Amino acid sequence: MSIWEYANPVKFMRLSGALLPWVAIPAAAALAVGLVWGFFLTPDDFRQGSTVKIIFVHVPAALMAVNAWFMMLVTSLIWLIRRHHVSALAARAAAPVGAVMTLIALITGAVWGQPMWGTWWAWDPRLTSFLILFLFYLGYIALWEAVPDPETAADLTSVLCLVGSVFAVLSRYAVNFWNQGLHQGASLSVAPGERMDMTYKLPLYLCMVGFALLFVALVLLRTRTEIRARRIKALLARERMA
Amino acid sequence: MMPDLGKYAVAVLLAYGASLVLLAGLVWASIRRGARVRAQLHTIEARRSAAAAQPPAATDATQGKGARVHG
Amino acid sequence: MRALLIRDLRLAMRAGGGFGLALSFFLLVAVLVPLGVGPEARVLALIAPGILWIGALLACLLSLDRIFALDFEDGSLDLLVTAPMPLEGVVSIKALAHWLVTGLPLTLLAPVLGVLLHLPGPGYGWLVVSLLVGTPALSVIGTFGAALTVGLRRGGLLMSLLVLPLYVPTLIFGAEVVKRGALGFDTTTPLLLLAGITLGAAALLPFASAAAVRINLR
Amino acid sequence: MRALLIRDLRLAMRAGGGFGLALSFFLLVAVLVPLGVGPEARVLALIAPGILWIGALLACLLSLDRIFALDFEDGSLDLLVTAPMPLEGVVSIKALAHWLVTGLPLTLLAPVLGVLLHLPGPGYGWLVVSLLVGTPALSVIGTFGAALTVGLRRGGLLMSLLVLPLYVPTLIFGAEVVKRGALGFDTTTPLLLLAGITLGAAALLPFASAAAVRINLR
Amino acid sequence: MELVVRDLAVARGGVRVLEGLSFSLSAGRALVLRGPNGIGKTTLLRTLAGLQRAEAGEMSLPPEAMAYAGHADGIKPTLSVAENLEFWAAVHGTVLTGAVLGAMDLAALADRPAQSLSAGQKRRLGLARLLVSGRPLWVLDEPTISLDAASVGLFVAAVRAHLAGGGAALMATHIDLGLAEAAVLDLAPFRATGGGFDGIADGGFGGGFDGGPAGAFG
Amino acid sequence: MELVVRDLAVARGGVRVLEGLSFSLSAGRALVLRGPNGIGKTTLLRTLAGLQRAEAGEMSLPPEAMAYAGHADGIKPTLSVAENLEFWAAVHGTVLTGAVLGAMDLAALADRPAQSLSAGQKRRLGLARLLVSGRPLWVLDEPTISLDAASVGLFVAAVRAHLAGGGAALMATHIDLGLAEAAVLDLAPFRATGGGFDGIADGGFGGGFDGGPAGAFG
Ligand code: HEM
Ligand SMILES: Nc1ncnc2c1ncn2[C@@H]1O[C@H](COP(=O)(O)OP(=O)(O)OP(=O)(O)O)[C@@H](O)[C@H]1O
Ligand SMILES: Nc1ncnc2c1ncn2[C@@H]1O[C@H](COP(=O)(O)OP(=O)(O)OP(=O)(O)O)[C@@H](O)[C@H]1O
Ligand SMILES: [Mg+2]
Ligand SMILES: [Mg+2]
Repeated sequence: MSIWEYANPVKFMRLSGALLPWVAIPAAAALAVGLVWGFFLTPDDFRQGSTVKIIFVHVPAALMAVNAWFMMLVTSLIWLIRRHHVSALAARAAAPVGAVMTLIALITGAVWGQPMWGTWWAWDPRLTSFLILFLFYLGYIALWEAVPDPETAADLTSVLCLVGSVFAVLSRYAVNFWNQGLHQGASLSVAPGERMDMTYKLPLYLCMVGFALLFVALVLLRTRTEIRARRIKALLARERMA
Repeated sequence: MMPDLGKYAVAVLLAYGASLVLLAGLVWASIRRGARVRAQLHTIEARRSAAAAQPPAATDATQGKGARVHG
Repeated sequence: MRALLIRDLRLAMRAGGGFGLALSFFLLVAVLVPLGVGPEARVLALIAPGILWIGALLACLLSLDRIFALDFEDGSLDLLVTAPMPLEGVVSIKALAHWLVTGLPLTLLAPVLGVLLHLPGPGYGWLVVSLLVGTPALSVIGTFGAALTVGLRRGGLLMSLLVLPLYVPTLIFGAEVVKRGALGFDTTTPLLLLAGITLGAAALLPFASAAAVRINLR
Repeated sequence: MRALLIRDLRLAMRAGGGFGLALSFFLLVAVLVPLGVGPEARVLALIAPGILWIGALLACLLSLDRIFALDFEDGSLDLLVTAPMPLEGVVSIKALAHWLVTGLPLTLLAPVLGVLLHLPGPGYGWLVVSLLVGTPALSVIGTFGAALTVGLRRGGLLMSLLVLPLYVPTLIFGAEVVKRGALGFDTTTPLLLLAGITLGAAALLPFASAAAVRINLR
Repeated sequence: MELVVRDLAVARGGVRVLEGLSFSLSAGRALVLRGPNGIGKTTLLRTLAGLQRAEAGEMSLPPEAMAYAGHADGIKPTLSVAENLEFWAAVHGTVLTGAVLGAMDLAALADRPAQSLSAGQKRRLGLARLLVSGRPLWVLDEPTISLDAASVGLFVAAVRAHLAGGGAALMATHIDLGLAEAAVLDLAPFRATGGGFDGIADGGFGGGFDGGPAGAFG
Repeated sequence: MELVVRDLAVARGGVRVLEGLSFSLSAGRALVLRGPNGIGKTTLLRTLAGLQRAEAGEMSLPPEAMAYAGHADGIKPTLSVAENLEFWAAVHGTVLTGAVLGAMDLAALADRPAQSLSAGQKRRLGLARLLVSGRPLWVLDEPTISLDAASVGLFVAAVRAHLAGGGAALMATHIDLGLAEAAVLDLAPFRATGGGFDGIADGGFGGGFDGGPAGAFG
């Protein structure tokens, strides 16, 4: 028995239905504990004050924004190579989730930027590349919506996802040309050169796990919906032919 | 209860508020569309099994019309 | 293949001036910006490299839907797909034809518009070089976007949405060349990167475009 | 007439998000300009009013070909002309539908893009007001341009060329309102002129558009 | 309801194609136009529908009496069959009834988007529009294109019902409809002889460019 | 040159329309497909032409043997009749001869821009493309639409000559061509019964979206 068994919609529906509560409940728990911990129980940073609490939504959202695109890339490839419909539908289901994650990262970043950098928005490389990522999400979703035939739509969006990934990386590199930017590196440190304290790290990790589980739960739920919508389409079409 | 957020209260609350609203909206939209699509699927499947259970009357009425043109 | 190139160029001419229209749009953008932004030479000189590149990019973009849409609507695309030519070749030729009627004339017109926008002296040469190196990438990438949206009625705006993010690296490097050139700095790195994008896109994207066309005709 | 409005809005929705696409293009212009011009906040703040208005204008412009072209191609326009409605009413309704799917959402999105371009604080209110007053003129004038080019295959670029000069006064006054507003100056005069253009265009241009449609169908 | 045509001449692309045409059509009657490809059937019908101007002669019919159906069907691909018809019903102030759908055997297709119809199904949808228009005079250009034998039968039955209800129908077709009661008008005798453009009917432009003796323009 | 189709199933819009279709066509023979509107003639022909994928079954024919002519003719309105044909001749590596123009009675129209042709003249131009393609297997979808009796005669003569020269032809049509030697295949028995999408042929996708019992999808 291979993993591709679950590319069969019926088997996927059975498995995902059983799995969903086991993902959704831990997701809710981790998010609730992590966010409450982060918001209520962490001390203010000596330099950033209470704004440091934003990190508990900002960083997990930013991570999931990138990971969601990566997942779409993988599922698109699976669709193109092995033509498993569930894979294409999972990519379609993940896109709006990824877009919202990107939006959360952008908004929390903007809100954070106002007190820290004195501006809502700066054309910093990392911020800019996130904005471009958001545009890729919009284009990807719009293409899915615009193509009536599901199989054609799956093919086209997969090709777009592939080509788009390459260009997203190129853009990330291109914006670095301006300057190194205001934004922190990926060192998990709040202030440069200073390891992040455990008081922040633990709730942050918890939030990351929560966001990741939430992402999985939402993708499962939405994939199930997409599969059912496809079935509705197929049944209606068959009914008409009778 | 509420922690003292100091002079950055607005920023922090705004960030958490916006994130929670967006997340809740996404979850709500996903669940609602899921429920709707599921209900729609159930009505269609019920209709189909009803039609399959008693073929004579129901299907002839619908198929007869199609057959006239296409025949 | 040569026949296809000639036909596409001829069609572009006959359809009320293929050359003229992209050029005019470029001109209009260059005219609208001082109108919207205001006439101070200092400000305009500052933004001239970026605006000129954006103008060229938008002019390219607006003419993309000519690449496949007409051929799709009148059934020629079906026939081209079944013709004895590799579809990758067909899309490459179409990208080339597009560049010849938009990118190339835009490049030649750009220095004139540079004057309107008070581009500093040393920038002119670099403007032409960067456009000459970069606009082929715009045509090739645009052809990919046009291929993705070929079956959709009036996919124009959707295509813009798909294509513009893909144009970002080309735009940044292209404008960077002009900016650095205008200030007398070294332009080697962005110019090499720009050339790299053009070559890479021209080598690889036709396969993606051909695949998209095939999918869309199904 | 109401049926026509509802149909046009519905068609815009179904065609892969009528609202979304004009908005996305607007967003893209606001993103591309900093990418081309460079990231300095000071420069961007200076050009923000003009760029935002130009972006709105181009987003309007790109969606103009949806107004008549599809109806022409599939023969609906022939039928609408022979239907029991005054053609002036038909073109007005089509302009209204166009504004509802482009101008109005653009106006609502504009403040967000103002953030991206570092628009100074007091400018936001004026940006919304000026777009609200000015974008109807863009739709009405654009409808006229679309009517002029209705029979031409892919008249898109030609239409841009015809329409952009007509957009110039609207652009100048609109951007002026925002510029003055952003600096805290008095905006009455340009705002009144902008309103005048909108009212005049909405009152008179439908007759010209209807005439142009009739001529083009012959 | 009577259509009277007297000494009509029609032109396409500046060339007169038919002239000296006179006929009349009264309520309850049908007239089939016949003639080889290119003789000018489409041109004549478009002229009668008011979509282009007559070169010379007179035609009289009550206002808003005519429903025209040309080569293109005016179908919106993204709307469903019922939505397409409901729109035209609303425009003409009627309502879409099940009888109309039944008459063209569209009941089973009512909820399908029009883009998923086959060629013949689309044509049936186009013909159903005539029924919802509620207009007495049908002007049809090759109405049975793409229809199979059964659908042609439906169409003929619809025409018969229309005539019985006091309507009239004028159609151009190359096939034999089996509509025995229809009169037939062969257009061959009215083919323009090339003497056009110099008649007195050509208001104010007597002489024309192809009239007068050789050398008159020398 | 032989076309062999074995147990073919074709789908449109994700719905299987024909299945279990087997036939073969060898050089010198013609096969006419018959069936009511919407049975799937167009879908079948597009599948055979390689424009869409077969759902199941096999088809074999020599590579590059097929010339397809669908509902749309692939005519460029701004090119002349001769230029249109010369392009397709160049693509297929042949040349346009007077005999081809004569066979479809286009000699007098050779220098006219294609946009000024009548519906039937356009169709003749579309059919002449088959002659310049030089390909042995013609796949034609309702080839005689808009043609008058004389032109249908020309077409039948062209098919006869093609068969005599070792070619073959597969056509879908609703009318009687008077081509007595052609075999007729009625598609009605092959109408899909709705069992599609759950066969093993759908590579690795057993189960399908419309297969399985109610409730299989929770
Ligand atoms: C709107 C704009 C912003 C975007 C799109 C953005 C994006 C990101 C991304 C993608 C990460 C993940 C980095 C990684 O782990 O590799 C990140 C991390 C982070 N961001 Fe932002 N950011 C924005 C604004 C801000 C602002 C204004 C601040 C604070 C002043 C900030 C502070 C941080 C911190 C502290 C991290 C964690 C860095 C680490 O991993 O050590 N961000 N941001
Ligand atoms: N610009 C032009 N110059 C010269 N002749 C033209 C021009 N435009 C159209 N014509 C001719 O006018 C004639 C009338 O065309 P029309 O479409 O009315 O014919 P039709 O009777 O409808 O033919 P069909 O049966 O093929 O549809 C045709 O012979 C056409 O070639
Ligand atoms: N998206 C879809 N969903 C359901 N059915 C569809 C869809 N698209 C097409 N069909 C149906 O597929 C069938 C095949 O259409 P096709 O165009 O092949 O028919 P055809 O035999 O060529 O008919 P005609 O003689 O009218 O041209 C039609 O019944 C059509 O309604
Ligand atoms: Mg005609
Ligand atoms: Mg067909």
